[in-house]
Order: sequence, then C-alpha cells, then structure tokens
Amino acid sequence: MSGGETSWRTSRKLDQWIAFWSVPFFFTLFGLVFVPLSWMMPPRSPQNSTPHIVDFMQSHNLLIACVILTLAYGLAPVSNACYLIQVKRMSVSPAFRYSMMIGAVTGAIVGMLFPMFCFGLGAFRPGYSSAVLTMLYDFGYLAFIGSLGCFCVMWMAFGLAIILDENRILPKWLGYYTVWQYVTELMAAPVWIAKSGPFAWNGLMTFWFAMILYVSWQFLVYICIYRAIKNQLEAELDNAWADLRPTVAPAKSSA
Amino acid sequence: MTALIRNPLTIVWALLTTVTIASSLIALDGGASHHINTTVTTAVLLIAAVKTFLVIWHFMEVRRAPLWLKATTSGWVLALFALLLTFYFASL
Amino acid sequence: MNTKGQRILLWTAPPAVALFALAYLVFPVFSPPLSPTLTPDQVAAFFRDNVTGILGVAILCNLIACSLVPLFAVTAVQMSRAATSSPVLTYAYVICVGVGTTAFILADYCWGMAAFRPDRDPQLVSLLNDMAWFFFIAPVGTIMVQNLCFALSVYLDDRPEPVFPRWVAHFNVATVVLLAPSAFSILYKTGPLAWNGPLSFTLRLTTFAVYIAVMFWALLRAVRNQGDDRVVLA
Amino acid sequence: MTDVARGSTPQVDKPVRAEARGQVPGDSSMWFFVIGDLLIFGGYFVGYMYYRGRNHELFLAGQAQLNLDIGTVNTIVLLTSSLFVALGTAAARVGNRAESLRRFWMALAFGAAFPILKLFEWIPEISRGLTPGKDLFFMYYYVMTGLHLCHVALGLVVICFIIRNVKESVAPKISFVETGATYWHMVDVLWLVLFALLYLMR
Repeated sequence: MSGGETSWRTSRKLDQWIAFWSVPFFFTLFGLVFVPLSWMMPPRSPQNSTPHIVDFMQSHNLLIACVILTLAYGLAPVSNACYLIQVKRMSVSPAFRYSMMIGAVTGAIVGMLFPMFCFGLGAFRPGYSSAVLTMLYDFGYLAFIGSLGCFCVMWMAFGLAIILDENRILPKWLGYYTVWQYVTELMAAPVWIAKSGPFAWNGLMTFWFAMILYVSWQFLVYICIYRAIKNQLEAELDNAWADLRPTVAPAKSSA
Repeated sequence: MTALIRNPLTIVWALLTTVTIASSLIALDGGASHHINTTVTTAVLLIAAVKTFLVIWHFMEVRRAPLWLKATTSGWVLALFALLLTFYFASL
Repeated sequence: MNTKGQRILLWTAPPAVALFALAYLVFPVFSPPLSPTLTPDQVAAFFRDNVTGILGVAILCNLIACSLVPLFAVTAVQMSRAATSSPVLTYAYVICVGVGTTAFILADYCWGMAAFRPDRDPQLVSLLNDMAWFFFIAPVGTIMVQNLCFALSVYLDDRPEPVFPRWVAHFNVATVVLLAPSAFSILYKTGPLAWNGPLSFTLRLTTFAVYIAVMFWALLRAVRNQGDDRVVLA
Repeated sequence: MTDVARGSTPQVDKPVRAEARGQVPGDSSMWFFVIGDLLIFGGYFVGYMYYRGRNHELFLAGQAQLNLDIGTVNTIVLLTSSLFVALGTAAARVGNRAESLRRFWMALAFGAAFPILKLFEWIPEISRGLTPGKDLFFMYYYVMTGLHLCHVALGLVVICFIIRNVKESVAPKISFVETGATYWHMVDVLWLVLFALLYLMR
C-alpha cells in the first residue's frame, strides 16, 4: 500500500497517508461520474437545441451522478488539506494557508456542489418547462467552468508560497506551474460572453487548453506531495514529542 | 552617451525598430483594402520570426546560453512560425 | 493558557440549538415535511398560504445559520491538540464545516426566495422549493468527511492521555453511517429515502441533533482537562 | 519541459559574469516559466490562426477597425524598454550601479507607457461598440492583448523590484536582475508575435 513500509498501519504519518491516498480515489470517482456515467463532461455545446437540452437534462444518470457526488464531495477538502499541510511546512506566513483555505471552501460550493445540483434538479422532476431546464443547463455549466475567482486566489497563494519558500518543500518550477493555473482562469473568463466557437464553455481556448494544463498540473503536484510527505523527517512531525516525554506535553507552536 | 549608441544592443534595437516600421508599412499599403494577401502575411510573419529570434538571441542573452536553451528557444520560434504559416496556407 | 475563550464559545451552542429547535417546530414546510410528489401548483398554493410562517423561519435561519460554527471551531482546536503527524485532519475538518454551513444557508435562501413572491410562476416556486430541499437534505458528504476526520484524529492520537475518549470516535463513525442514506433522497420521491421519508428526514435530523449534544458534552470535558498546554492549530 | 530543475543552481556562488560559456542567465526555474509561457502562448497563437483560417473575412473586417499607428508605436515602446532593461543588466553585471539604475528607470518609463497607450487604443474602440462580445476577432483581440497586458503589469512590478535591488544593496544580486530581465524580454517577444498576428497579417 502506501509509504512502502510493510507496517503502513503503524507508520507515524498515517493521517497524512490516508488523506493523501483519498485524493486519487476521489479524482477517479470524479472522472467516472462526470464522463462515462452522466456525459456532463466533456461539456456539451451552449448552442444545443432546446429538445436536445431537455432530453439531456431529463436523463436519470444525472441523478445518480448527483448522489455519488453528494456522498463523495467531502473529499475535496481533504485534497486541499494535503496542499495546506505542505504549505504549513514552508517558510511563508500563514496568510497563504488561510487564503488557500478560504478559496477551497468557496470553490467546493460554487465550483462543484451548486452546479452539480443544477443538473440534479433538472433531472429530478419531469414537469419543468424547457425554459427552466435550459436555465439550469446554462447555470450548471457556467458554474462548473465559469467559477474563476476562488480558484484564482487558491492557485496564486499556492504558487507564491512555493516560489517564496526557502525550505524548498516543493520544487520551485512547480510554483511557476501553479501560477499558470491562474493564467488559465483568466483565459476562462470569456465563457460568460461567447456562446460558440473557441471561447465558449466547451471551446478550445477556454476549456481544452485549461484542461490539458490542469490535468498535467494535478499529476505533477500529486507526485511532488508524495515525495514531500515521504521525505519529511520523523523528528519534524507534530507527534514527534509524544513518545519523548510522556508526562509534560509542550505542543510545538507554529504561529 | 556615445557608449550607449555604439553598444551592440542598441544596434540590434535600431534594427528591430526599423524592421517594425517596415512591416507596418508593408501591412498598410499591401493590405489597405483588407482582403487576403498572402505575400503581406508571409512577409510580416517572417519579419516577426526574425524579430523574435533577435530579441531572444541578443536581449535574452541566449547567445551565450548552453546548447539546450538555444535549441529550445530557437526551436520554439521555428516551430511556431512554421505552424502558423501552414495553418494559414492550409485554410486558403 | 486559559481556556475561558473556548468555554465561552462552547456555551453559545445551547442557545443556538434552542433556536434551531424553535425554527424546526415553527417552520410550516416541515410540519409535516412537504412531499416531493406535490405538483408545482400545489407547492405554489402551499407557499401562498404560509408566507408569514415560511418567511419568518427563513429570516430566523438566516440569522442563526452559522450559530453552531463556534462549536465546530472549538472541535477543530481540540482536534489540533491531538498528537497526529500533521494538522491535515484539522484543516480538512475546518473546510468541511465551511462548505456544510454554506449549503445550509443556500437552502434557507431558496425557501426565502420562494416565499418572497409566492405569486410567481408556480414552476419557479416549485424549482426553488426543490433546490431548497436539495441543499438542506442531500449534501451530507461534508458532514460525513468531517466526522471521519474527527474520528481519525482520535484514533491516531499518540498522546499519553488522548484528548478525546475513543467512544466519541466510534460515535462519530456511527453518525456517518446514519447520515449516509439521506444523500439518496435525490433519487426517490416516495418511500423512506424520499426527502420527507423517515430515513432521509427524521433519521438525519435526529442524528444531527444527538451528534451536536454529544459533541458539546465531549468538548466540555476536553476543554476542562486541557490544562496548560498550548494549541497547535495556529 | 526540458528543464525540470533538480533544485536550481544556488544563487549564492553563481559566477558574476554570465559570459562563461554555457551559463544560463538568471534563475533556471524562471527559464522553466519562460519556456512554458512561450509554449502556452504558442498554443493560443496557433489556435488563433486555425480559427482565422475558418473565417478570413470576419477577421479582415475586424482588423480594418484596429488602430495600426498605436500598435506600431506600442511595439517600438516595448522594444525600447527591452533595450534599456538589457543595457541595465549589462551595467549591473559590471558593477556600474549608477548607470544601471538610470537605464532601469528609463526601461520602467517606456514600459509604463505601454499600458497607457493601450488604454488610448481600447477606450475609443470600446466606445465605438467594438466589444469582446461583438465577434470572434474582437474576442481574440481583447483576450489576447488583455492577457498580455497582465504580463506587462507583472513585468513592471518586477522591474520595480530590480530597481530596489540595484539601488539598495551594495552588490546587487545579478541572478535576480537577470531573472527579471529574462521575464521582461519574454513579454516583449510575446507582443512581437501578437502584433504581427492581430494587426499586420492579411
């Protein structure tokens, strides 16, 4: 399993490994729910005809996707927490961690739960008029792909923290790679204007380029965090003091 | 001040500026009526390629950089403008 | 380090719970819980007949929506005292609390919106009511992960005398199992899993109420024997 | 990315003169950023050319509305600013701090002129109703030049940091100055291509 040691169950970093290995599970589930199960992604065109939209919005799979996501979307904060603990080890002010944390909270709602429910609501009740269903369709896609600000602040804070960090917890080039995520968010802004062509929410410039950069970034960050957890010395762990002096417990402050 | 003028960088700059003005003039009279004009486009794109190469080579001091950096940057310039021209002519 | 601050925050929980109970009892939509099988016209009629009741509770819930956050904050602080290798569980816990509370507020907004102009097109009132129920009942994902993180921090606590007794962790895992079914309220309009059914509605709300009471008591005990050691969370 | 830094060269003991053959100017992870940015913008440029190929008339009509004069002046302004950055770096490298400072102030002045000219170009166009939503050409025009303007803004901040570094520390950190200069030249390179694609080609 993880960590390579035979006794991962007794590893001192068990909480980090559990949080770490929940991330691929969550992203694979995320991918399965969005692509093969409900065909929400790759995004359908904003130019679709109303009958096509109504037919898509009424499909039962959207409801199943909704259920799986409402059960599993709590893991997104766990994946964000994995980034936060590495930023905590960096020689940067806690302000970076807190802005990432707030970005994560906002992003989880406006970027994931709300759009998911827009699609779920469409499929929940057959009686809605096509106008309502088209509104939900637009709202769902625009919230998924058009939610920019919360992720801007997250990637900016994460990228800057990595670049400014002297402990070199994560490699510097990853910091610059994270800053590009910020650039792709800027690039996604036109989805709120264009309804077709390369700048629509399913367009080459706004969606596909950003997706290529995001997926590759996600793998690289994931590998770097694996190395960061692995290379962390046992003495540096928060529970290192626990076995040294069982009686008095001066927890290390790290304001 | 004279040191400035005889500095090789300034010569490169002067070349870049004149070429910029030249390409603007080409675009102006060649395509004033704003319809497809392949000669203007190829000329302008090639000039842009040369300008990009000059800036990378001299200003970014890639001239003195290790081989891999020279290869990457000039490779980018060549590949980009080759792609641009192929897409342009493919669409005519 | 005196724990007066934490104790004050903790004691804001009982009045908050009382207000939530009051809102629950007075809310017309909950007595009995609206059935998902109602047609848009019936829903619109219901909202027209109970505007004052719904708006009153919507405003009250809007005010007290985050009143339990201090309790969760103290939980996060006590969790950070547990000797785990990193604060990853505490950070995940805090983000989950943020997301869960926002979902509740969105539900309150939708009910308020539906009652604000009940003479709207019935389809829109019905849509707002559906959305409110979705945001109120369905998103258990964050509460489940929140409780799992808490349970993990208790299980993995290397302290000589752990911050929380282990039964609190077992209790949290139990709540996760009890809350899970209400996520399926999206799939059904009738039967136990529908949003007005016993599993999704009654079980979920009672579990949550019991969860708050037990956590309140466990936190009081943890804060009392916190003694003088400092907090790691910073 | 050819340059996955296995920990960039420590800035402390870097030889002062970058002329040593095979010496990467500035911090190597900055070169990772520059090359990556060039690749990303390269993708955007090729995307632009592809979509232009599908509708030449629309793009040509859009181009007719652009102000070529300000575009050309802006290109020359950016080139001049790039020149002064290069000269400033050369002066800093030989330790002539006063001269280097003067050149970087000139670079900042010319650099700051670019966004101002850009506003003089955009505001009349927008007031004439040429907004991003008008058609695909103007969407490309505003998004690409807008994204480039963000890079210019960041570049101006970087130049201010260089000026502070040269002014305050007795021995300015050469690799920092070079890193900033590399970034600014990249912004200039991107504009050169953008200028050709958006204003000049027919």
